[in-house]
Amino acid sequence: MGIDRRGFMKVSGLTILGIAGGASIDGLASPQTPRKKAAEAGTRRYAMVVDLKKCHSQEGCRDCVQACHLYHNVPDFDNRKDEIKWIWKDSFHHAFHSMEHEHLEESITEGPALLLCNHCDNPPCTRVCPTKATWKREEDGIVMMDWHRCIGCRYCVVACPYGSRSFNWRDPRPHIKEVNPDFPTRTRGVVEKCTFCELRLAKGQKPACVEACKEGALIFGDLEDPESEVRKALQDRFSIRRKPELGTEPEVYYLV
Amino acid sequence: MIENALRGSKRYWTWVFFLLAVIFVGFLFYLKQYHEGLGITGLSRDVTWGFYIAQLTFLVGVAASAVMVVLPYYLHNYKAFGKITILGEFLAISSVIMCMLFVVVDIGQPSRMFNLFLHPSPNSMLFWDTVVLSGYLILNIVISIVTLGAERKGIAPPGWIRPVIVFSIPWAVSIHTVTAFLYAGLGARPFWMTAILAPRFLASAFAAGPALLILLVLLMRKITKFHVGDEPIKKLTVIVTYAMIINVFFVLMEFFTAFYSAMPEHVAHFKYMYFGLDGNANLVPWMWTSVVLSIFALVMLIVPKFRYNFKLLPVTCVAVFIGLWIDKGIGLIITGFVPSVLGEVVSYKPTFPEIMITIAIYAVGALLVTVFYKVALTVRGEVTYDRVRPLETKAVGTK
Amino acid sequence: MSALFALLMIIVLLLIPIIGTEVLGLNYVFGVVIPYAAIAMFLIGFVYRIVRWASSAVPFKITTTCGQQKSHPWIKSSSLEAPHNTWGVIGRMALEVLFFRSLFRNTKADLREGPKLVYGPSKWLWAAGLVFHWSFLIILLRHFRFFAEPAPFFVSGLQALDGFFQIGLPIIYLTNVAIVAAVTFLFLRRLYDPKLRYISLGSDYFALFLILSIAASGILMRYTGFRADIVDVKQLAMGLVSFHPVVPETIGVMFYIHLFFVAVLFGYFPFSKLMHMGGIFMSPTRNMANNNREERHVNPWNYPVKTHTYEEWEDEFRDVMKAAGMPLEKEK
Amino acid sequence: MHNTGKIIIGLLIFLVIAAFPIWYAVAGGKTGEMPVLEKAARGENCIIDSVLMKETHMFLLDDWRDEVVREDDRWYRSMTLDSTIEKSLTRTCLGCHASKANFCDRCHDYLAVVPYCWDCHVDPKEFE
Amino acid sequence: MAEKIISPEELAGGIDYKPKKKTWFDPTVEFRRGTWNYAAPAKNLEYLDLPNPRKWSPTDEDWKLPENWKEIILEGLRVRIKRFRSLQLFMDICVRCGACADKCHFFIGSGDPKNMPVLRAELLRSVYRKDFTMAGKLMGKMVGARELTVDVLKEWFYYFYQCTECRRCSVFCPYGIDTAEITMIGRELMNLVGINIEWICTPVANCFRTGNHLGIQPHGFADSIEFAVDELEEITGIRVDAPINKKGAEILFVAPSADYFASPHYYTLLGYLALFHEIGLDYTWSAYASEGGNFGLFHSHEMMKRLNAKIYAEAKRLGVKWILGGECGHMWRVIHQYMDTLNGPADFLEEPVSPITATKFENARNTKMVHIMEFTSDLIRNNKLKLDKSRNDHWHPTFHDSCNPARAMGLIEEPRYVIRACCNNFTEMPENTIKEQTFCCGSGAGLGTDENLEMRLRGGFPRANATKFVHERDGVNILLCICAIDKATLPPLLEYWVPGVEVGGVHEMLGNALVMKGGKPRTTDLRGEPLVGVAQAEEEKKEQEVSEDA
Repeated sequence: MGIDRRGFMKVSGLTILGIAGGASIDGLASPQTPRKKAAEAGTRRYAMVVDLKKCHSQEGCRDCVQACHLYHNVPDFDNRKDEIKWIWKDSFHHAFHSMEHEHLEESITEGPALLLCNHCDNPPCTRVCPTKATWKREEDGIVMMDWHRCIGCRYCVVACPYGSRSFNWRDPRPHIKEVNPDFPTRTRGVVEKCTFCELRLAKGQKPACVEACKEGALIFGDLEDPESEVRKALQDRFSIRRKPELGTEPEVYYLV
Repeated sequence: MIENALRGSKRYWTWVFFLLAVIFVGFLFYLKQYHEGLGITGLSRDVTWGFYIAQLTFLVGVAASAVMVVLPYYLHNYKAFGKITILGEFLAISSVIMCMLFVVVDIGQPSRMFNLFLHPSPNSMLFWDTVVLSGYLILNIVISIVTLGAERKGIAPPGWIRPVIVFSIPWAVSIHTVTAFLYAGLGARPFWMTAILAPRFLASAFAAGPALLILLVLLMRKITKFHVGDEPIKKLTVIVTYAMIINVFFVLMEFFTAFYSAMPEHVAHFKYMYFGLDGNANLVPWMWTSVVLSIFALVMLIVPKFRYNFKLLPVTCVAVFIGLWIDKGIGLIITGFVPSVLGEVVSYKPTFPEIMITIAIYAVGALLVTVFYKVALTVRGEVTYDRVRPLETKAVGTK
Repeated sequence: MSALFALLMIIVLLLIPIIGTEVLGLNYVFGVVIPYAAIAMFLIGFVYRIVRWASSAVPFKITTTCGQQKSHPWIKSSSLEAPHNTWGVIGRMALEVLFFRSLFRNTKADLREGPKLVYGPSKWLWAAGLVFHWSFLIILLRHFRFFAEPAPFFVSGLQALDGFFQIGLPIIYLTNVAIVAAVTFLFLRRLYDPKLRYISLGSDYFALFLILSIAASGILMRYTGFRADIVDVKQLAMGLVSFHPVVPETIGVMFYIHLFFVAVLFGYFPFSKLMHMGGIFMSPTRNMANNNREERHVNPWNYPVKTHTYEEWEDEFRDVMKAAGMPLEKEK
Repeated sequence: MHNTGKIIIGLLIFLVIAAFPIWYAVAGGKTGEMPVLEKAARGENCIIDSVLMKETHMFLLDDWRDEVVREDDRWYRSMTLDSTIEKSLTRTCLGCHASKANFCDRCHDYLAVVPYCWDCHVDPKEFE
Repeated sequence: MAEKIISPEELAGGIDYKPKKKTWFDPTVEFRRGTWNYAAPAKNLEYLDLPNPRKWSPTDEDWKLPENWKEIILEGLRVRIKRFRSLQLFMDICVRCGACADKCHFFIGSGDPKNMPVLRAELLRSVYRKDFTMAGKLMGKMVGARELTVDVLKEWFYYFYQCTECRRCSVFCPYGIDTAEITMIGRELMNLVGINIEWICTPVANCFRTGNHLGIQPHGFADSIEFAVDELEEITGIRVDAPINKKGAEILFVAPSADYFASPHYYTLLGYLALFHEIGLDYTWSAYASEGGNFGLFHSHEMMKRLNAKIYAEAKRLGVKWILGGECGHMWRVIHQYMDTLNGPADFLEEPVSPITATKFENARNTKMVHIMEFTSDLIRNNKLKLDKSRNDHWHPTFHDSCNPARAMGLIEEPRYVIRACCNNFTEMPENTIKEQTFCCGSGAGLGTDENLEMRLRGGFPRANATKFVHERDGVNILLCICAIDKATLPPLLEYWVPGVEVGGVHEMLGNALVMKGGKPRTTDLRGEPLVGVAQAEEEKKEQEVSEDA
């Protein structure tokens, strides 16, 4: 006990009294992790590149969706109303519905587009959140969710121009087919969405969808790193982003 | 003063218990919603806000409209409103409380609602809306308790209350402006992306709120001894008239901008509202009812002969109120989500539990209005109670 | 002055468990002996006081009527304010005990120029009193999680309601905030209002400070680093209620402070104004029906008195009465 | 009039209520039983002193959740283990203490504590 | 008013609710003129067999107390603690929340902090603590304990005779602590050592001897009733019958003696006489039990019983079926809350039934005594009376609930019902000053003396102020009440605070409005004031005469 105990109690007590302050336990703070150090050296900007052609090569493939939903305990309600989606396939016209011109390359427009949170550089969803339950992580550009703090007002869902956010209309647990105990489920009444697998990233793994895609249609990486795969892919091919006119600067790119 | 609400006639108690019963039933449904989640409502991934938030929007307007009696009375010394300012303030208090209840029932994690204050986020309009609504509630509670209390004691209200009242006037405007900002700044929802959303909200509020106040005053003339007199009612009617004209004018401007520009994102919503989109026309009958009621009300209000006809006035006010309620309480919020951000048309219909919860909150409002008006009227009554006739015979009988 | 004296008393009381457990190591005394003694004082003292009150007679039915009596069937009688039978009395007492009916009626007199006297409602005392008492009760009931195994049914319900809002961790109970706010208000009121300051005795402040100290020590224990291991606490509590007292080693000093203050409160209770808890039920102006002319009330010590009888009276005035032609019992 | 009967009844009610814990204990018969916690499946020491852990784990977990979620600060240096561990309820805590039911719930049930951790976080045992 | 009193504005302007001293422990009292009552003369105490008769004055340094006065009082307190649970309880459970503070009319009118009910009780409580509680013995001042000294006794005298036992504080107290109980015991204790006031002991002695407070002998009483009958005949043209000591009558009627000796009570008496005649009531007055009022209530429980015994004794002697009581306040406190317990059971009487309407007065079935408001309101309800409201049109009445009927009986709506049936212009005073929250006249409980005038005017200030409010706003010109003390003491009070408002009884209004069979058309009310229509007609007539003369 001794010093250890007193130190902990004192600081912890202060923490609790200053609830809003969000102070941390400095006395017991862990040593800096390697990843944290890297973050301080220079910020990163994670991005995803979806190669639509490659994606279309396997018709009806849902590997990425399944991997993601399995990993994140995303429930399957099997009805449109209560549906929760982190990553999903939708028609090109829905995904890019301001692209009205008729005679685009059919292989692109007739196939589905893979949709997920865009992790915008200028996200409207975090701007509207009244509790800072969703915010953009400065160090790597991931738009985060704090499910402990979300009050379920759904303002972010309303503000997102891409339909990337889902709300837990009901208790998700009974609808999770196979639970991954490593990842929490959510509770009813909070909003959720793709987090670029930030937990996996922290462990040095790739996002689940990227790992699951056998076609290599999904490329993930740091845009700040000139050597990264994403940078190269974007340099080599022409890419589009969803609703660029809104100025949200999505970090999900589609190679056409 | 509040004791007066605990004494009343059989009719009063019947009404109170009826409302309590409605509230109780609604509360049971809310418990169900609390335990099962908002899934029991008609809301969905595509239409995330619906009936609850629409009522919030509408009622913020009713609350803000108290300024239409407070302002002429306190800033322009318009004495005829002296008797009804307190009624306007009480209506505002009840409306704000209803607004807050609608927010509470709409959020998924009500037990975390204090996060709004524990993690204040000035970048969020919802945060500001909470601030202005709470502030408005406190302002009106203080103002009405102090002024009515002074009236009951037969003394002048303390001097410090006047600046508070004056302060409440711009605050009233702010609550509806900030509520409009909830919607107006969202790139995702082109239907709401219009600079005149706040002015339009205010115009419709200043029509619907006073219309409701006229109805309440006329009702009290019928069932209580409280008689307001014709002049304030006429003046309120004029306010409704102008506000209604401006509101319709603003709506027409929206139509012009959408249809003349012919930008699909803007046109689609209006099409959905008034003509149906992709075979989905569930709002169409409502919206045309609103159009018909509004045109009818405009005619009735603009022609002076009809405007000051106290027999027709209730009908006109009902038309104004329902017309605007459909416009704001059904059309405005739902249409923002149809078509969705992905261009899909997904219909929304409130479910039975959702409607029952909504009715229960309206019943809370009705109960508050009843109780507050009972207190105000009894206090007024005390001041003139049992005064059968003015006394000419005063001098006689004293030696 | 008396407030300062009361504060001093509290500080002295605070030092006792600190020195007793930290310096002298008398954990058994503070964990077992004193609580037992306090509970014994409380129960015996409480019963003694009630019995003492009960041994005084209620010679007359002196109901204070605060509403219309029951007379004609066509006049609506006020069965709760001027109760006319036992049910009415029960209702009146329930309103009084549960909702502080009489305080709800409170007014404030205000003398203005003129001269003009005006009265306005004054609900602060009622509100603070009600909040304080209800919070105290709920907190007490919540504590049964320590005194009963398994925790009784009402504990989880109360905890869920009281801690409905997820604020802080451990979740902040609304009653914890409320009791501190209400007691603080009641204290400031005594200081601020000159009339109240004038009537307040040291014992009035002492009771408030004591309750505030109990609340404060409990709150410090729950929400800050002054933690006590509540498994140990329950072990101690269960040992006490099952008469097999054990004193776990690791209970912190804050717990002993809390427990000691509670013990002081319990021990002090029967000998102080706090007995109003039992007294209110026996108040003769409230707990009797206003049916005096309908039902006979017997005075147990009624004794004969010297009166001026008619005969004595007629004897004294017979002559003048005769002269005035008034009827007489005896002509001479 | 003394109303002795009513007062005695009132006093008895008071005493019965006041003695609730005693007769509840007698009726329930579970007075002295302390919760018995399942030993950790591995290791001798907890990540901090175990007595301190018992009293303050809720603060620790609360701090952890904010640090992990909001500050991306996931590693904890344990003095007692002299190693760095992950800040995780399910992986770290329930990594050693094999079962929520036989560990967490024992005390929590004993003291009627209902933490809302488990609304979202998953007890790995439940799904094996 | 013997001495010139300062103006109302000055008097009210000097009221400050902020206590001047820091604590109340110092018992010293300044006996300022106008704020205390004369001591009781020795002869009255002797007549009543009361202790320590002597000549003394409260302003004397030496009150000529018996040697062992302290033991007597403490022993008296000990006995009474056992006898009165109210006393025992009220000594113990006050938490000094202060809710009662500004409810007392004497505090409101004087600002003297010891007139706060809580402190008035503390005066006795401090002694109780010192001598009867462990805490008081040990902790002393800290728990508010004080030694009983002569100064404390003088302080008791001053403040227990500045309480009118109106029970208003009891309405607001969360535990129902009733200062009237404390004051009554305080006065009883002082009586034990011969400290009492003239205005209580003299009426008590008179009443004990002759049957009424003024000491008027039986033939004088008969004359007075006879005179009223004459006067009523002059106004109405009807000669009514007013039997006295009539054996075998159905009902014994008891009213406060002021009703037949004092004004404006007198008009109420005329009202009773007219009413009883009109409905043909078989009743009788009694010269022996001719006093409904009972100043024994203000003296001691024992004295109350000694005086009250006459009513049942006389009812028994006369062989009546039941008893009807007139308009009086404290008389009704005694009848409603004490009479049956003191001198009952009245098993020789029958359960009261109205001979006119056959209504059973179930709420009086044990005590067998009915309040005249219950009786008359029942008559009106059953349409047994023909009332011409317009005859009261020159009056604009408001109603002052007398403390005792309101707070010790709950008689609230009956008089209002009668007033509304008799008057067109009834107005209520503000709600915090009527019904159970009514304010005392400031002169009850034996304090209505001239030497105590300043204190009476202060104590009556809240009542007068409420009257002033409706006088100025609605033109109220008469304050109706159903209490003899009110009728005696409100006129000077109103003359001081609200000139232009008269005081009257409810049955006066009834007598005005009552349309009687036979007789002549009324031109005046019972006071001789011309009625509204008549006044106009007369003026017109005068004008005509003047013009004719010209």
